[in-house]
Formats: sequence, structure tokens, C-alpha cells
Amino acid sequence: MEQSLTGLGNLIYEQITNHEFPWIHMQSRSTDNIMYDPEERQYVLGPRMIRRHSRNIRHIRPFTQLVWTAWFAKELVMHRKTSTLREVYYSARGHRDIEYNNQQESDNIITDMEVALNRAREDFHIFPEERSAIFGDLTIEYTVPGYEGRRTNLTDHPDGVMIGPAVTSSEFVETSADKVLVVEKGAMFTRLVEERAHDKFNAILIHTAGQSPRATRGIINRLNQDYDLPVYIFTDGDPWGIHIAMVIISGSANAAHLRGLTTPDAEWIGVWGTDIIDYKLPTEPLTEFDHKRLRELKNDPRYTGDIWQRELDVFLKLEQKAELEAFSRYGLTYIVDEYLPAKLGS
Amino acid sequence: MEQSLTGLGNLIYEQITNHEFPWIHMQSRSTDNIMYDPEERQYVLGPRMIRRHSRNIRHIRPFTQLVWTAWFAKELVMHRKTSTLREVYYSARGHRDIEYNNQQESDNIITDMEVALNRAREDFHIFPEERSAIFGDLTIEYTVPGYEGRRTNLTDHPDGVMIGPAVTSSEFVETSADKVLVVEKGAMFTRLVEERAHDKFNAILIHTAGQSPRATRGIINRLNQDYDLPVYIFTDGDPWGIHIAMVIISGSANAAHLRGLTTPDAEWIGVWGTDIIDYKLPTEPLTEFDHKRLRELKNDPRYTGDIWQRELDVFLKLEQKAELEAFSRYGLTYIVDEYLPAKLGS
Amino acid sequence: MSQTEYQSISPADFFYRNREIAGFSNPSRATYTAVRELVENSMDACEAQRVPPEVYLRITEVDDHRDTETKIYKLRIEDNGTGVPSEHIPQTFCQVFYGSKYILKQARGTFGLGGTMAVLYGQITTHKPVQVISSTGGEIHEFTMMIDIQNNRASILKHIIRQNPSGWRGTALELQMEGDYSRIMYRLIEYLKQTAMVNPYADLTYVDPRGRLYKFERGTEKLPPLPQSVKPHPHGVDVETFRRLIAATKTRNMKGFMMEHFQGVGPTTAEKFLDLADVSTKANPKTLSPEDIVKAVRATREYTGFKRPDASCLSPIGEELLETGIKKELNLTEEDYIKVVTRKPSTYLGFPFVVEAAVATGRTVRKTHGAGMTIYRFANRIPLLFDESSGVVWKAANKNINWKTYNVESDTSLVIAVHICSTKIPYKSVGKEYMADQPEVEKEVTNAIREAARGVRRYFNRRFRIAREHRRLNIFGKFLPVIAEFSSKLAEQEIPDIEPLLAVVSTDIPEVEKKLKEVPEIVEDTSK
Amino acid sequence: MSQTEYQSISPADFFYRNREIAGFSNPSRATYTAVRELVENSMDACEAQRVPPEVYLRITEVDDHRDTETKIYKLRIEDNGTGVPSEHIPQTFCQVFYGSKYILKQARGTFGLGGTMAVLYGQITTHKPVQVISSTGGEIHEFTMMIDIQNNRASILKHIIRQNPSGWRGTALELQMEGDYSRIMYRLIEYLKQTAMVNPYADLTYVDPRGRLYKFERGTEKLPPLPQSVKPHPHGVDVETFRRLIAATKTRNMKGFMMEHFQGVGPTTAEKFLDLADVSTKANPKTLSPEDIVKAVRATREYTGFKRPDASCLSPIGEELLETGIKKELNLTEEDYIKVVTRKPSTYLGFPFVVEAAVATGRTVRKTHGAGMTIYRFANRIPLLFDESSGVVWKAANKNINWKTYNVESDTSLVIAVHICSTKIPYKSVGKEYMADQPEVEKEVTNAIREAARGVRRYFNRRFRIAREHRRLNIFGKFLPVIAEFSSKLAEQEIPDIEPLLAVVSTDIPEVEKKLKEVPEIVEDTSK
Repeated sequence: MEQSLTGLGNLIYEQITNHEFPWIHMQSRSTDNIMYDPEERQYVLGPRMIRRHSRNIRHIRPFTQLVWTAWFAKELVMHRKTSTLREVYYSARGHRDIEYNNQQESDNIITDMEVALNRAREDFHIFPEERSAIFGDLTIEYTVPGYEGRRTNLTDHPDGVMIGPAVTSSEFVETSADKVLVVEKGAMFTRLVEERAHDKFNAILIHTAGQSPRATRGIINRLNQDYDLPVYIFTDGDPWGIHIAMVIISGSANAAHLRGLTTPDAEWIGVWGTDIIDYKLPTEPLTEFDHKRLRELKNDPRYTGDIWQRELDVFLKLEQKAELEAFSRYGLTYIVDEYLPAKLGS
Repeated sequence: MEQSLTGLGNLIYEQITNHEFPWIHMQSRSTDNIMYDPEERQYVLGPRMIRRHSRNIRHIRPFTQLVWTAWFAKELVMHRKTSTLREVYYSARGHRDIEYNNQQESDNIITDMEVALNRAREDFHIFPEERSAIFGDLTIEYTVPGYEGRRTNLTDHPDGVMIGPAVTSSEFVETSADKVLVVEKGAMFTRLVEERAHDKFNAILIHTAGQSPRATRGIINRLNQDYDLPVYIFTDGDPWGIHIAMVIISGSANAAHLRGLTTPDAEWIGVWGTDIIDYKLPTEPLTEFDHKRLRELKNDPRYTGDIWQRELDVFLKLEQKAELEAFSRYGLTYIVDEYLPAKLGS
Repeated sequence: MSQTEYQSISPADFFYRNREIAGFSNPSRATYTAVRELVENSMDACEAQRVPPEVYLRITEVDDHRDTETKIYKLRIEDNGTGVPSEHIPQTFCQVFYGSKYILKQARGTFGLGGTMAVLYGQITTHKPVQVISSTGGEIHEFTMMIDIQNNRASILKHIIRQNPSGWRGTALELQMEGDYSRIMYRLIEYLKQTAMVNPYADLTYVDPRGRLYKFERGTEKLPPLPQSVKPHPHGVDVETFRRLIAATKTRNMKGFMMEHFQGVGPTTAEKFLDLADVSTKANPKTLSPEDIVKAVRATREYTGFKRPDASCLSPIGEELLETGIKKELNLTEEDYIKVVTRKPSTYLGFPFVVEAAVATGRTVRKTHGAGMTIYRFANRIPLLFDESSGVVWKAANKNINWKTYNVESDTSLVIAVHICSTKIPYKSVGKEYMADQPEVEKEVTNAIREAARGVRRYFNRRFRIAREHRRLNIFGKFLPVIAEFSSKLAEQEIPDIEPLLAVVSTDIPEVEKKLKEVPEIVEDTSK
Repeated sequence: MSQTEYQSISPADFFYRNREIAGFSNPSRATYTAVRELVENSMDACEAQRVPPEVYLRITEVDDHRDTETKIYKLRIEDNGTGVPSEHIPQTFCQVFYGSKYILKQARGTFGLGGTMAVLYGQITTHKPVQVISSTGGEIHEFTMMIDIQNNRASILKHIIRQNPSGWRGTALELQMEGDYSRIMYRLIEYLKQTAMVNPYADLTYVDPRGRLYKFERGTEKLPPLPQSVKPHPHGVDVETFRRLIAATKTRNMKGFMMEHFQGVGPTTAEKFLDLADVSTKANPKTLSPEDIVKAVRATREYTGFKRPDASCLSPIGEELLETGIKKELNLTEEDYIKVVTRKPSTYLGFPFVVEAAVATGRTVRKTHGAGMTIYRFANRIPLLFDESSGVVWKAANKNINWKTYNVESDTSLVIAVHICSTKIPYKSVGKEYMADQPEVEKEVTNAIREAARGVRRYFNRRFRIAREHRRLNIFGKFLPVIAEFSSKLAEQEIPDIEPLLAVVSTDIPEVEKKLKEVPEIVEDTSK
């Protein structure tokens, strides 16, 4: 890690001493250079390269920010610290010529760095703020400073275990579970824990807290790859929930430059449009925005599979959507007693 | 718990059999009946009572919803289940005459029930979705089904422990800490854990994830009351951060009917307006809305203390605000190495 | 150095050179104005005759091989009015500033220009003469004429006199003009429709250049009273009028002069007024100095004791007729709101006028007119279609009235119709499309709309109350069973009987109100 | 059955009864209109005399004990123009439809009504005579007169002839009228200010009723060329004009007739045109049938070969004078944008006209006029202040032009001034406050504004480019040291020297541009 950052420094340093305006080469992240790779079953960057050139008046500021961010990352790695994206943004404050206008800009430069160095930001110890959680029979061994070698079982804490830097960087020791059940919401996660869904389905439960953070996608990928556990994803029945599932399965365009974050064999088990009909779920009408999004998804190359096209059509036809909590209509245990068995059995 | 709910049922049942339109008596929650009690050091409800009367055409629907909600709560308690506020809202879906228009309406009826029965909703096993977290040397014993008697130490998991129904309902066994340090943000909490602030300051660390959930306020109160631990609160330096601290200290008007959620002796240690000056922190300008809010706080009876008035004036004069992360300007460890020692020492 | 030339021109020449100020600015507008002026003259002639008007209008395209939008049209109009005495026919139709309209009573045309301007425009665009056939009951006179524009007089090409065995009375006129029908078609039909709306006793027939027949049939034979010529009202009379009256008077003193030449001035009023004006009651009018005249005239504006002007020279449509016309036109039902108000006569600059206003709203109005306000404007029973936002009615309806106080929002469907009748409508231009905002007129229009709108708030409230009572009766039957069900589950009891409670509320509304009083007052829960 | 009465009235009587259509609708508006008409007459008289105008205007309050807003004022106006020959003085000032303005050349007043209407209004509100003193260089004639309204003629009360040893030439007029100064004060001053703007060769002096002196001094002695009387242009001539020319002609055949009586018609044009009109070149004009005349007239609109109309009868201000006037008035600096365009002459309905337009923007305009568009309208050098949004200029500027293409947003400060000069301005009303949207006029106005605005986009772009170059030179000095610092930290090396790189960019702009070309083209990073 340190090497790649130092290498970047050397490159720029040499350009300057050669009286060249420094520049770097990287894969283009423009939309026309992001393509779906059916073999990898995820988005990948195409072959087009761009230069970020300090001679270009519109590039010099982001170029400078990139160099500073690389330095900041090197500091983190050297001192075994972690940082949130927001802390990176704030750390630039006060450096008058680097200061970001907003966090979006800062996050974007960090992604540039990932592309330029071909590494995930987690490798540079930079994490997002979102908190997802995990629960189930999985024993892990910590690697964070002060906890090296300590083990814990993820059923130890009945409220579930937060996925922070410590879980992300831990080794997985053993599990008796035979599947992974991913839900998008904390409330449903608590419901599943309370209803002992991990026992009933012999599953590791994960909640993503909305769109899944990359660290959590990485954990899902590891559980699927290392332990051969099938992964089932259970989201709201709306375009946003559907896409949460798809990003776990096939990744996002934003992370086209990274590998190891997708789980192409994971299955989205609901809430389907057909569930709305079959279970007579309470619904909300689709908004104009939902509509637009559903139509976009229909044309997205990740959604070519039959199930996806069928369900997208059902939502568009029904003009309705449903949340996970919609099953509460039939009582709090219905989802564990009836719905999930039916779905996981199929 | 069950008794009070059954009692409510009996009251209404008897009114109907007496050919009376049923009604109930409760303390008014209207703003003119909420007053600050300097002895209790929190907001309390005044003596004014109102009737919720099913004969009144504008009351009959909320009255019906209240009866239904009481029944739902009784089911939860009887079956030792918990429910989120959102699940309560969804559980009413499909009951055509009860259905809430939105969750706000449902939450409001639950508060009515709290007032009518003089109990907190957590007693009826109803929780909000927010997730706060705790870390530090505190051993707890679970009481939730399946974990009865199991103990855990809250340093066991280096990402921190989520405060869910299990932690909320646990018994506190022992602690070696001599203070509680509360922060409003997950990122700062992770920073403190990583910098071993619990060791350095011998503290239990809590993050509230924004405005503190009641369960977390209850835990802070217990640590302060049962173990005599002083509580220090560290928030963003803006009207919203200030008020997060104040609600932990003196409670909210919304919970004027409840006791045991406030910690009047807790101290707000920053980010102060004077810190902005003393530490030359990067700032954002106050928005129009911030301004309005600061002026409201100045006239709030909870803010009569000298420190509060002084700091509110400083913010107004500076026309600036600062986030917790602002200290990152001086490096990631500055806050633990320099700022907090200075603050906690004073 | 140039020599400056001086010359005089005739009124006809003036309007020939400045025809756009009379509404003949381009072929399509000229088509509209010509029709309008001719229809109005015919309507006036019929009303003077006290017969329900029957007006027949035909526009035909004269064979014209040019393929342009501007074409030559033949206009023919016939009426059953008084007819024009043969000796007046040439001047009436071929002389500017000649006609029957220069006296103090209400008539549609007030400039006396309209008919002649149509003839003039036809002549200068087609060089064709006008044909007029008219009879006052005796012989029928048929004239073929052109206007001698430079001298403002008729040049008669042909004059035929025919017998009239059937006793026909009326006028027919035929002229050719360059016009543009396609661009003005919809406005023309709208004009005739609105004319029918405020003249419910008239039959209008129109055959358009494409051969389509439009018939607007009368809804009543009843005519409004014929307006009468009256003496001027003293309030706001100007110096010139005063001077002319003095020049013509036979009275010997000012008291007699005031009583003789002005409306509603009796001995007491005359004395009080002359006292305020500081003019002796005994002074001989003929010897009054210019300063005295000015003093007297200025005093007319300050003296507040005059009677309201005599309305007998005016002919308002009347609340009943106007309501009938509008209801018929808008297809209003009993569910809709309509209120028509005829105000008392008022005066501006010495001219009496009456404002009538109608306000309508309701489901039918929403269906036909959509959201927002629709304004219909009429002046002496003429619809005004152009330049709506420049006129006094638009100003009164949009600027002067706070519609919020009538529970009218910007998307409420509302129709406002305003009719102003006066011996002299304060038009801002000779084209007669909108009325100047004379303060007195503006005030009357505003008050008339306000008065007609007064019931709108009550109408909305009533509709709202009816809907609420329906909901009320429903609501107990809906919620009480649920309360019974879940309270019994809570109490772990059988479901109680709610029939006695439902019996209380299922009686009719007045009884409910009575029973409600017996239930103890409930403190309002203001936290909700 | 009522008896219908017929009568004729005089033009003076017509306008007495309908004075609001000439702009005399109420005391404040009447004050404005009277001043305007008199100032315009004076300016015309001076220009006819080829002397830079010196116009003196004074309004004084006549002692009036009444405590109302409406008061009696005395208006006095003096000029150094041609003067009016004594034999024409009574008619010029006391007869409607008499004057020097009924010929085909550009003059400010075109209705020939203004001066007489002011006199008429003064008379009917105060019953006071008008006093006119005038000399064409010889004796000085002093008239005291009133208008005999019923007969449209002057009644002379006094006529004094004086010697004129100093050779004074000019006219002074004094009248009394009822008016309301306080309500119209700001408009009057704005009117004079804008008049000064488009008449930079005139000295205007104004003493208001409160004794305040306003002086608008000339910026040049240069007068625009005097407009000449010309023959009519054939395009759009109407049947009546054609007929009058035929009645008056001495030519024997139509070819000669066309060449003799119309502008710019030579033998070839005459032949081609008559061929299109299907009229024989040899036909005797006097024997033409009405149909032939109509055919010929309609053909004038279709024949496209006529020359543009002769502009010698028009007197545009000219690009240079107009730019000077606007720059002076708006205090524009070199930093601001202004472009003035004088279009080639065009014609509508046979009347030639020229449109001039100015567009200005920049920092000064933003400071003085705020955000958005300000429109100044002028017609034959008269500012138009009322009813802006009804006129053709407003329509052209707001509806016809897509300002986005000029980089003009709704909050861009923009001044648009449009001057239309014509032998006949297409006013919509006699009050002369806005111009009708004749299609030809609308098109010319739109094109003139477009042309004047053409540089606006370039102006904004240039300003933007200059600002950008400043930033550019700055930016390398700012970022290169930071890159050097942190790359050296990353590489764990000493900080490298960036001076050689800064040397490349610190040269001046053209050199930078040249050097830039040597650097290999950079692929655009479109993901940013």
C-alpha cells in the first residue's frame, strides 16, 4: 500500500525535476468508458485512458487535491489509523488551496485515487459513515490494534454487531450457517433476530442500512466465496430496494474499477411485485420518480435476467410499491413463519 | 403493564355497556400545558386535563386508533415481542378504519397512550429505528429471551456495541469507568475508540447518532444515577448540536410526561463558540435557519444558565458554526491528545 | 428655409387618414369592427321602434382569384327598425359626424362614426358604392352612394323610390370591403353570442362566408323601457355646456335658469347651490362674467345636495333579464351560484350611468370555464372582446377586490359579467374596446362586483356544511364498532352492544343538534 | 313611438364631447397631454426654421382658494421657431383639423389636433381665452381668442400688431386650464428628460408650479436634415389615394401616371407592375374602371420590384447622435456596451418609416437601472411613457426575441431604446401613447433590436474571457507549490524547484497561447 503511494509521489517528483508539468495516466471514469462485463458479471472500466494534467487549467486543482489526498492516505496507513470520508474532507480544511467545496468533491478525488492506484479506499483505511450490522453463528478473529487474535462469535450480542473497521478487517474463523440472509433495514434485522431467524433458517443475518456500504459487500462476497454460502437478499419492493439487491449482486458503475465487491450468485428473493399480488400487501402508489427509475432499470444491462424483467414489469403495471414492513399487516411473525420459508424453499 | 392496558379496556367497555359514548381523561399535551420545572430540571406537564371523547366528531378517529394501539401493545407485551414505531404504523395498514395517514400520526397516538397510561412506550416494547452505540468497560447481563443471564463486557467488540432492545433491557453489572463521554456522531465515536479514549480517560463512550433516542438517554441516566458517573457531552458547535446536549440534560417538551430520561448534572463540553476562536476551527456561516433557532434557544427556559447564554451569544456574534470533525484540521489525534484533556481537566 | 403649408381637412378625410383609431387597423380587425358597428346601429333602430329586433347578417366572399388571406367580402345587414327618413339617408351613411346619436340618451353607438366608417373603409379598399334600402313605413327608398371624402358628403349615384304595399319598415345595407374572415371568425361568433346574452329579446341570424347558418333566438318578447332624452345633471357639467345653455336660455334669473335647464333642481336646491357658488339667484344669466361661470361650474362638483341623476335616459338590462340571459348562456343549474345586481344610477362628468354586475360560480362554471376568473364586459349592451386587461372592469375585478374575503382562491372558477350603461360610455379609444378608469365608474363597478359576490362566501360555506353533515352521520357508524371490538379484546370481554349509541346519532340533523346540547361540553384538545 | 332626431356636429364639438380619446381624460392626464402637444409643436416649428430649438415652458398656479388637488394652472410656452403667419394664427390654434401637418413628411404631431385640443380643454374648464404671440420675422401679432366649438372656428377677442425691431421670430402661447400637477409631476419631468435624450440639439427650460427650474441643455448645435415632402410610395397605397391621384393627374397613360405620381418608379418598373396588375400601360388613367383601380391597388402589395421608399421625408436621429444622447443620459463609460442601429427605410400601408434601436448593458446600466430590461420608446422624437406593455416595442422585445441566444438572462441589466420615425406613426389612439403592431413595423423593430443586440453576446464573452485570463495566470502560481510540497512528502524527497515551470506560464497572454499549442493536446476528462 505504502509502495503504491510512494510510487505516485516519485512519478510526480521526477516530472517536476525534469521541468515537465506533472501529469498522471488513469482509466477514464466517464460513463462511455464504463461497461457491463457479462463474464465478470459486473461493471468494469473500458480501455480508454485519460490524463489528469497540471498544465490544464481545469485539471490543476483536482490534480493538487489528488496529490494531497495520496499524502493523507499514506499517513493513515503508516500510523495504522482509519478515517471516515468526512474526516478526509475536514482534514483538507484550512489548507486554503486544497479545501474542497463540499464532501462530494472530496469523495470524488478519493475515487480518482482508487482508479489511479487500482486500490479500494478501504485499503487506505478510509471508510464511509454508514453503519450496517451482522448477526449469526460466525466466529471472527480481530486484527485491529489491541485486539489482535481475540475472537468473538457474532451471536454474542443479541442486538447484532456493527460492521465497522474492526469487523471489516477481521479474519473469519468458522461458521455453522448454511446461508446468508441480507436485509436492507435495521428494523427488519431486529425482527429477524427477535424471531430467531438465524436459528430457524441456519443463516447469518446482515442488514445493509440502505444502499450497502462497500465493506459490507466485501463481507458478503467473502462469506459466499470462502464458505460457499448462498446469499439471499430481501429488500423493499420498490426501485430503490431492487437496486440495493442488484448492487450487492453485480456492483455499481461507481466501483467499476474494483473487484471482490460483487456476489453474482446472490439471489434477490423479494419483496417482488408478484408478492404484492400474492400476499395482498398494503402499498403506496409509485411516484413519478419511481416510474422513471423503474424504466431506467429495465434498460440497464444488469437487469437482463428473466426474473428482473418480469418483476419490473409487474411494478410498472401495478403502479404500486411495498415496504418490507408491509407484512406486519399479518402480524409481526408472519414474515418469519410464512413468507421467508416459502421464499427460501423455492 | 398488562394491567394498565386491560384497565383501559375495562373503562371503555363499561362506558359502552352503560350506553355512554366512551371517553378518557388525560393530561393535555398542548404547548400551554407544558412547563419547565426548575426543581425537576426538566419539562413537565401542567395540571390541565382534556377529554378524548368519542362523541366528538373530530376525536372519534384518534380515539379509535388509541384503543387499537393499546390492544397492539398488549399483544406485544403478552408475547414478549418488540416492535419499531414503523412496524406499529404498518400493522394498522389494512384495518380500513384505523389506518394512519402517515407515521407521524401513528407516533402521535403512541405518545397519547403514554400520557393516558403514564408509561413510556419502551415499557410496551415499542422502539424507534435509530441506532446509537456504546463502548467501554461496562459489564451487562442480558434479559432478552434466549440470553437470560448471559453477560458481556462492552469492550468486547472494538467497533462498539449497538444499543438495541437487548442492551436497553439489560442489567448493568459492574464498571471500572469513572465518567461517561457522549458524542453525537458515529465517526467521532470510532475515532475515540481507535484512539483508545476509553482507556485514556477511563470513560464509557456513547454515540447518540444525532438527537439521542430515549433508550440511550435512559442508559445515560442510569449510569449517572446508579454509578454516580459524571457525564460529558460533546457535540457539533451549532444550534442542533447544542440542543442534542440539552435534551440529554433536561429532556424534551415531547417527553414532558415521562421521568427518568434526563441527566440534569451532565455537562456540555463543546464544541463551544469560544472553542471556534480559541482553536481557530474551520467554520461554516450560520444559515438563516440556524440564526432563528439560536434566538429561540436564547429564550428557552432550559438555557438560563450562564454558560449557555454566553455560548449562544458567541455563536450569534461570530455568525459561524463548526462540526466535531473540524478538529481534523490539526490531525486525527488532536482531539484526543489536546482538546479533550483540556476540556475534561477544567 | 422651407415654406410651411397650412390647410384644413374634412372629418371624413381625418378618419380616412387615421382609420386605425376607429378600429380599422387591419383587414381582420376591420371586418370585426364593420360588423359590430352595423349590428349595433340595427339594434338601436329596432329598439327605437319598440319591436323585438330581428337582425339578419350575411357575409359572402366576392369572387376573387387571388390566393391570399385578405379577400373582398360583401356584407349585408337587414333589420326591422325605424328606418331612416329618405332625406337623412345620404348624410347618415356617408357623412362623418352626422347621425341620430348626438343627444343625451343611451344608445349603443355614441361616436356616430361606426356606420359611416364601415362605408368609408369599404370604399377605400374596394372603390365600390354602398347600397342602402330603407323605409319608415311609407315608400321604400333605395340609394347607391359613395362618400366624397375630401368634402365629407355623400355623392349619390342612384336613388330609386318604390311602393311599399306590405308596409315594410326597416333598413337593409350592403357594402363591399376588403377583409380577412378566417382570422376573425371565432371572435365574430363570440361577439354575436355575447350580444344574444345581453339582448335576450333579439333574434340574430348570421350566414357566414362558408355558408354556415348561426341562429341566436330570442328568449322573450319583453323589451326594456326605451331610454328618454333628459336635461343634463348639474354634477360635473362643464363650462362649455353651461355657456351654451346660457346662450340659449329664455330665463331671466339664475334661480330660474338652474331649475329650468338641469335635472332635479327645485327652488331650494337652486338657492342653496347658488349660495355655495357665490352667484346671486337674481342675476341675469346672460350677464354672468366668465369668472362667475367658472365659479358656478366648479361649485357643481362640490355641492353635495343634488339628487341622483335621472335614470330614465338609461336602459339597464335589469336583474331578471340579465340573470335569464347568463343562466341560459352558461347552462347554469340550481346547484350553481348566480347573483345579478343592478346598481342605482350614478354620474361621472355630468353623464349618468348604471352599472350591472353578475357573479356566477359552481360546478357548471368549473366544467365550462375551467379554473380562475372569466370576465364578460358589456357597454350599452355591446360586448367588448379586445384589450380586456386595459379596461376598468379588469382593474376592478383584479386589483380592487380582495377575493380571499369571499373564500375565492386563484383557482376558483368564477364568472364575472359587468354591464355599464350610460348616455356616454367612457371609451378610451374610438375603436370602443375598453373603458377608461374614470374614478366614479371604477368605484361603481367595484361595488357592483362586490355586491354580486357577497353571497359567494355563504354559498361555499353552505356547500361545505352540507358535505360535512353527510360525513358526520357516517362517521359514528364507522368507528363505534371498532372501538367496541378492540376495547372488548383489551378487557377480555364479549363485544358490547353499540346499537343504543348509534340510535342517538342516526336521527336527523336538527334533532342531533338538540341532543348534542345535552352532552357535557368537551374541552377542545388543542394539542391535535 | 319616439321621433328620431338627426343632426350634424362640428369636429370641435366631436372632440369636445370625446376629449378622453385625445388624452384629456382627467385633470392630471390633461396636464401631461397639453404640455406634450405644445412642446412638440414648438420643437417642430424650430426644426422647420433650421435653428437649434430653444423652448421655454412655465406652469404657474393661478390663485385658487379652493383646497382641492385639481387647480387652475397657467401654461406658457415660448419657442424660436418659424412663427405662424398672422392669417393662419386663428385657425391653427382654434380650429380642429387645421394645421401644417397634413402633408407627407415626418413631424411630431400627426393628428393636427394637439395644440387646438389643449386650447379647447383650457377653455371648457376655465372659460378663459388663449393668447398667442407670433412672428415670422416681420410684425409681431398678438391674438386673444376663444374657440367657437359649435362651429369649429376661432372667435377673435383681440388682435394687436406690434413692431419687431429686434427681428424676433417664434411663437409664444399662454392658456389657462384646470389640471392636477402633483399627480403628474414625475412623468412630466421624465418626459422632458427623455425628450432631451433624443433631441440633443435642443435647449429645454422648464419652470414648474413650485418655482423649480429644470434645464436640459443641448449637447450639439448639429440638426438632423429637415424632412422633405415626397411622392407616395406605391407599396400599399390605398384605393382612395389612387383615385385622388387619377382625378388630379395630367398624364395621358398609365405608364406615365405611375412614373409621375409615385416614388422610384421608372419605365421598366412601371411596365412590369402594370403587367402584373393586368392594366394596359397605354390606358388613360381617367377612364380606368373602379375594378381596374382596385386591381392596380391590390397589385401594389404583391409586386416585389419597387425600390425601398425614399427616406428623404424622414428624419431619423442617426446612429451617432442617438448614441451620444443615450451615453450622456445614462452616464455610460467605456466599460459598458452600447450599440445603435439605424435601419434602412421600410414601408407600411404606403407610409415610409425608419426604425432606430439602441441596446446598452454593463456595470453602469446595472447600477442605474437594476436587474432586467428597461425600455425607452420614441416616435418621431417623442418619448412615449404610458401603456408600455400594449405597444409594439414591448411585444418585439419581450415576445419576438429569444434573449438566451444573446447570453441575456432575465436578471441581466439591459436598456433598449427604440425610435420609430415615419410620416405617419401607427398610433393606436389619438392620445399617442403606444403604437399598433403593424406587421411590417413589428418586423423592423424586432430586427433593429436584434441587430443592436448582436454584440451583446460577444461583449459578455469578452468580459468573461478577460476575467478568465486573469485567473489563469494566477492559478499555476497557487497550485504548483502545493503539488511540489506533497509529492515530495510522498516520495520522501526534498521539495523540487518549480520556478522553471512557473516561467512558462508567467509570460503574457498571446505568448501563452502560442506556447500552449506546443503542449500535446489533452484528452478531455468528461467524467468531471
